[in-house]
Amino acid sequence: MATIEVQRQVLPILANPNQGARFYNPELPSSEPFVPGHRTCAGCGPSIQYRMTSKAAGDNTILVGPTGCMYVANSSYLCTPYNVPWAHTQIGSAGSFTAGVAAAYEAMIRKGKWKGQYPNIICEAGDGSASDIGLASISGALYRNHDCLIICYDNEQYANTGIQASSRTPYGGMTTFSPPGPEVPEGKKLFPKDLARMMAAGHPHCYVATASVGYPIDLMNKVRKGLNHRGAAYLMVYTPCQKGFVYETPRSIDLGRVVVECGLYPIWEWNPEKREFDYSFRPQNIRPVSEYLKLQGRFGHLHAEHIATMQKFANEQWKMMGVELPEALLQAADPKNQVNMAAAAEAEAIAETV
Amino acid sequence: MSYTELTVWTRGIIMDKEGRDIVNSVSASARLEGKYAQAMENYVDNPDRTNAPTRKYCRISDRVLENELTYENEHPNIVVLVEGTMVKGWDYMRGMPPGGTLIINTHYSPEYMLRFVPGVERLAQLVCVDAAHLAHHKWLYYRLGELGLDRLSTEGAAERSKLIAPDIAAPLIAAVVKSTGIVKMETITPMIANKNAFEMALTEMKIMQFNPVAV
Amino acid sequence: MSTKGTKIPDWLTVPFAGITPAPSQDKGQNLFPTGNWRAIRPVYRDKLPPCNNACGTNEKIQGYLDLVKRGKYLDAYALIKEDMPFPSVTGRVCYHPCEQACNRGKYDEAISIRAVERFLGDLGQALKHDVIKPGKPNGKKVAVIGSGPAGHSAAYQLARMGYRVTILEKSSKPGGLNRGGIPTWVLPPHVLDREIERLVELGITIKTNTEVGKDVSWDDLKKNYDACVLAVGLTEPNSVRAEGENKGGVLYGLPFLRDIGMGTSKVKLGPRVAVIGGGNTAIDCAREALRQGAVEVTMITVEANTQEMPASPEDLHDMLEEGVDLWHGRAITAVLGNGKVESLQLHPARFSGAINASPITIDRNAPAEKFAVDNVIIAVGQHASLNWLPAEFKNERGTIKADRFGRLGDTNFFAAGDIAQVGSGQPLMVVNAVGDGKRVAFNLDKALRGEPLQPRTIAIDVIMDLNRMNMTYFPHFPRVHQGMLNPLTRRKTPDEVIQSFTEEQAVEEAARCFSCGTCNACDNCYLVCPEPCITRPARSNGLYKIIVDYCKGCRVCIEECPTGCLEGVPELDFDTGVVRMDTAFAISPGLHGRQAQELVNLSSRPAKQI
Amino acid sequence: MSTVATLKKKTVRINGCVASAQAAKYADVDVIAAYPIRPYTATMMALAQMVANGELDAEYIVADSEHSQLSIAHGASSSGARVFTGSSGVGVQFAYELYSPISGSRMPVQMMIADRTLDPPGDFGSEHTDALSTRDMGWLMGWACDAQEAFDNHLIAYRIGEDRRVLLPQMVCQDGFFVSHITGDVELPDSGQVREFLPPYKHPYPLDPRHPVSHGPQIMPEQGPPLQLERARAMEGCMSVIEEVHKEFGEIFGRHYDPWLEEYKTDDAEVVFFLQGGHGVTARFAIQHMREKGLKVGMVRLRTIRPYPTDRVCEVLSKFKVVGVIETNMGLGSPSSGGVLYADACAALYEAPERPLVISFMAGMGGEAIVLKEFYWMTEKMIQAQKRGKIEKRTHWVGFEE
Repeated sequence: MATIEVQRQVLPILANPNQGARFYNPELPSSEPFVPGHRTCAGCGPSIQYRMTSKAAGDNTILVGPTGCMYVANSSYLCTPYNVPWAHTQIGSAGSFTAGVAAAYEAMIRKGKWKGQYPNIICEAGDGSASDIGLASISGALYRNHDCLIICYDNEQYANTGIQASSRTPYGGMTTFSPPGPEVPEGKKLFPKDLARMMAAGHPHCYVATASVGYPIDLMNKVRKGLNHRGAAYLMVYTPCQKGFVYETPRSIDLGRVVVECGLYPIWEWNPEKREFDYSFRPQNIRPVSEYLKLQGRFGHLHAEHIATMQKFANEQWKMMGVELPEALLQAADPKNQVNMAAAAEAEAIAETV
Repeated sequence: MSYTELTVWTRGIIMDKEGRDIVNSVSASARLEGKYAQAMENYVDNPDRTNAPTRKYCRISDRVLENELTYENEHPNIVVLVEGTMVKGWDYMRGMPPGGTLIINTHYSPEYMLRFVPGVERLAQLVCVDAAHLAHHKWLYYRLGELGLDRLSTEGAAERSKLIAPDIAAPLIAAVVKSTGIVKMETITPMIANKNAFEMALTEMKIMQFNPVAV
Repeated sequence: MSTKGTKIPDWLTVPFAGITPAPSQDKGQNLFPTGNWRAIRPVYRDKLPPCNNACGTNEKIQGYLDLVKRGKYLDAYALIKEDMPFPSVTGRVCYHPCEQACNRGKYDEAISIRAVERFLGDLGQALKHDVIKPGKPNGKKVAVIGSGPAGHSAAYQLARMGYRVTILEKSSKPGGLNRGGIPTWVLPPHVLDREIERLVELGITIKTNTEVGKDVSWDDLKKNYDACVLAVGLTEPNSVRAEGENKGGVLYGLPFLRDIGMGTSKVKLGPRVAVIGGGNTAIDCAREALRQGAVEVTMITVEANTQEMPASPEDLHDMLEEGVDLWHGRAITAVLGNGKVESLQLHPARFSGAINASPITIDRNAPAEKFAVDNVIIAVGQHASLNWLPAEFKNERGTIKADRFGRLGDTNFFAAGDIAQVGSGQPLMVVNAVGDGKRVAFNLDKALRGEPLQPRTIAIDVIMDLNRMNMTYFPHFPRVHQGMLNPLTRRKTPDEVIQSFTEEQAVEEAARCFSCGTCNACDNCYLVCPEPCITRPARSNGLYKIIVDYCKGCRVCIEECPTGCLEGVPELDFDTGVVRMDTAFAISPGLHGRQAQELVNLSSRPAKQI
Repeated sequence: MSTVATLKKKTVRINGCVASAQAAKYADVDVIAAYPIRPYTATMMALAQMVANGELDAEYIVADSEHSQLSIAHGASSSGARVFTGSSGVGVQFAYELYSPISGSRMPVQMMIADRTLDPPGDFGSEHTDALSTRDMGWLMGWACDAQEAFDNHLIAYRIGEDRRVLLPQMVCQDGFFVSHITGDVELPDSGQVREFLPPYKHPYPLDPRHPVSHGPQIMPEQGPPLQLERARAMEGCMSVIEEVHKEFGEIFGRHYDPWLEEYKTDDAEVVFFLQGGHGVTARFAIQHMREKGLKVGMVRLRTIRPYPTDRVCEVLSKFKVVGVIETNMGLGSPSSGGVLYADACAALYEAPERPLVISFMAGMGGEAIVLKEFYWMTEKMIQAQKRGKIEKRTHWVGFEE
């Protein structure tokens, strides 16, 4: 059958901001698909991510926003900050709606109903959508290999609905559905679902990577790699939630670094050609998890043994990354070498609800 | 009949409990004094966001409240700004009947703050109290741990903290009660956790009087 | 028909199916200003980097390092030349107080600023025409007495301001201390000569072999010139007041070096040489002695240890490397020998008070040491010879009495450099002399134009605290070291001991600069803003703007600014920036009616470029 | 390009499912979202083969659930593509969340439904409950009674739904088995006819990077009512469009349908069956036989239930003495404690100057065929009521009563 061939964009990879000892960000695209005037929290991690992502993608882009903060807060009262086409979809429809858009453009371009280069189709799903209710639909989109990028902006909870536990909420994380109390001193008992690895293992033909707002250029480059990849790509981005994590607003980027340096958010890439994980990313330094926890109110209630438990978890991740564990981290995994958080006592005192 | 509306403007998340404590304690004391009273969170604009304006409402009447289900206070007699900068932000004076009171948490004097206030002609008094200072409040974040515990109620869940006004709410409540007499001092005082800041505010608050005109 | 007769009021009109037209890229989403969420406003304010502050002539060091990073060497050279006439010289001889002050020193190793300056200086030397041009002639004549660092600097600045400058130099070659006080293996003569040429290119007349008081009188100066800068320096060596000091074979530091520098030296050193004194001149003498053929050189200092010595640690280290022997806590009390020095008599000694600023107490009861030498070089400071100067302008320390502007009374005579120095008895470093010359030149200009004079400027806000910057952006990087000649061979040669940076080295080292407190257009604030409400017309230092209508005051930009040039100011301190909304929401009456209309017109709008 | 452009007119014997697939092909749909469930599956099988053969150039997506099917359809339609999807029984319910968002964002998605009884039991038979349970979600909805009508309804529905004055999604329904699996003669048109009747789909504000818009932003409570009112207006406003389009369809294809009701032998009828879907076929034969016995019985078949033709129903049904509503759907606890058609019919009749007696028959439940003698039995009940001047009870369970 004679059909029109689909032309696809190729976005250049940005240079490393650390040029020798010099810190100097590469030249960034001038287009601004995400403009100010939205109701996200001051210092909102996800919206930092949204801005970087859309900037990396450019103007020939279509955004899909399943229900979540980036829908409710960004498009409030029929005011929209999106300078590119954006559509809300149901929280469980992240992957499928995106697939629909992708399929539509494949067909319309092929049949001459739309002229131009195939747009970047990006889905911005929260972790609730990506790891819980929309998991199947995203898996479906990845499996079917539509040419699109599905991003999970992972703020480790349902923030929009007022901080509830998701399957991405870390062990010990306090949420309104996992509050601490005398019976449950650690708040959340379960460890988070390893979503990104699940996506890589289950859809080995896709480009899969994890990133953090703490490393903007790395993040933007992974977005571009994902878009340049012919077929589906999945990106998991750590985006601190000021409201739910309870930290000082200026720390949004800082947390993005510290979480990686503490081994709680491994940064890696899945190479679909070689069919292997690339663990080469290394943070500037490696720290004990306590340095990450103490920055956030949601961990304020933790006792020594809980912190040690998290350190064990982090150590496992380091091992997986192939990192030789410093003695300090092994020590930190022993409750004896940890101290209770400031509010551990209050957590119990306060527990009785009025 | 006497009917009073108290609207508290506060910053989402970071000063949510402070605002809530003010309306809760005032309406609770009004009930103790046998009045009909209602305290509620802003709902229209939920979920609230860090630094975003959120409002807490309180209605006190000697008759049963028939407007219990309306979202907002349409004619606030008393307006409290829990964070001073909010004076620049919104028309919080909107709908205020003549003879109203505006209470601001700031280290500045009423004379200075006046320049930012819209619709001053409706005011009977402008009150400035340096609540943050009196309550030794480490602006804007303090003791993240306990703050985390308070955060759990920002969406209108059950109040977790048993303490009412442990922080900057105390001086503000003092200012409200002393400048307006909305409830009796003796009924509200026992509820306040931060007694020290409460007492200090009674003497430290700066009041500026006006002769309001109808608009 | 249930909807028959229904009417949607204008203020509630909504776009078709709630489909909202996208905001325009330039205006942003102008329906919902969030500026009123802000309690603290981020403000850009550059602070003074400690290096600029510490530099004797306040070179804009951070500035030229930043330019070198970008490979803009010429601009960097031009910037340095604003305050420093001969970077090729200071790039070699300066004791770099900037590097001592460098914030990076507290982090890993200080930036090798001097090496970069030398790189730029040499680059400037290679230029056919200098980037600096003389100022528009103002018809005024100025005489500068002395062509040392201070005089050179003053003359240079005056020429740039349009004065007709004449330098009077008593020696046969211009350069003063630069030539006569600094060994050739530190500062090769051709380098200095080139810098002197630059002065001539600026239209400055240099009269050598012209000594004030001998060839020119005080009144001649008054008569023939509108103003005059006295920068004659300290020319006469101090003695140690030891008996027999007048014997043969006794040499003095400055003249020793000066004669070699001027090429008029006749000395022939014996194999064993002692050097008296613990300063930089003493060290130069000791190392020069080796190159003049001495075999064993011993340095004898009153200071009890190396820490006390008023010498630059690097030079001391290099000297010891070259095999000079170092004795402490002794003073020379007599020069023994028959007409010519054969040995020295030494007694234990120490400073009675502050090191180098108090009389020496010698323990003469202690048994004397005898130390056999063929020559002794005495380098214990120098003093001025001012017999030509009207007494009223002399001070008790035998130097010129000038006010804090460097002016002699209300005359148009100004003094700069060692001759007018205040503070400790120590001689000025070259760079301080240059700075002094510069400031005096400016004051002279002001004086002639009848403007108020300025004392040495004091920094408003020097950023010294690393916590005000974000160190996470600066991974540890070792300092780039300059190449050096091998100690064993170099002591025999007149070659330059320290080598220049290559271009790569210079850039690599400049890249280590934190750019303390000064915007260097790294774009980080622009990149991390969540709104985003930080814009820049073009990417350039300090051109960033914050749209206060939208900034929610999260302060991420402040936290993430690597250089610390962003700071938070309470919003209430501003009268401006009032963003008043009718309600807590963006909704103002008719708003969505407008949107609905915009949506209808959408298809007629020009298509967005993609 | 697909071969759709060059199709010649011909008549084929195909069943309802394949007829629907053919219609989708003639509509030259761009995106197809499939997920297997009986009995509609056959439609997607046929389309899969067409795409495989290159007869139709479309993105054929095997979704991971009905919820995803509808989401895909929503996304594709929002981007400006013509989409086709479908389902049956519980599948229709699994996608429930999407029905309101799709009609709310005014996307003319088309969904083919071959009815199937909801669980329990795991019954393949046709019961209209699956589609009817979504009837108030803002979708156009109507039933065909044979393969040809099914084919035609799809084209008609696209044309109506995509009309700028309407922009609403459509459910084109047919009974499982009775239509979906019964073959009949279907006249496939010349593609020229289709082009003339059905212009290419063009949404006014699609997701197009050249004219960026945001679909479905968050609103304030006070902005809800106007948006709901807009949707209600569209639903009502489309009635004139529906009539207009059916008229044009008749002119182009020579098959003339009454958009709302098919009346069979109603001129002199005193009692009529009121039903929708495939059972109309059997009903026609039953009526012929009873007429031979001299009974004045007729049938009124509802072709379009959403928007509900209230005035037409009132005008037509009020001509008769007794109306027997054949439900073929479950409305547990409904006004008639039977099905849901009864309530609509009565509501329509309420304003009539002379109201007929209305009886509701629970027949063909679980997909059981309604056989001739059951029609006779129902007629009997209607005539008794007519004689008595009042009904015995609102709802009869056919086959379980004397």
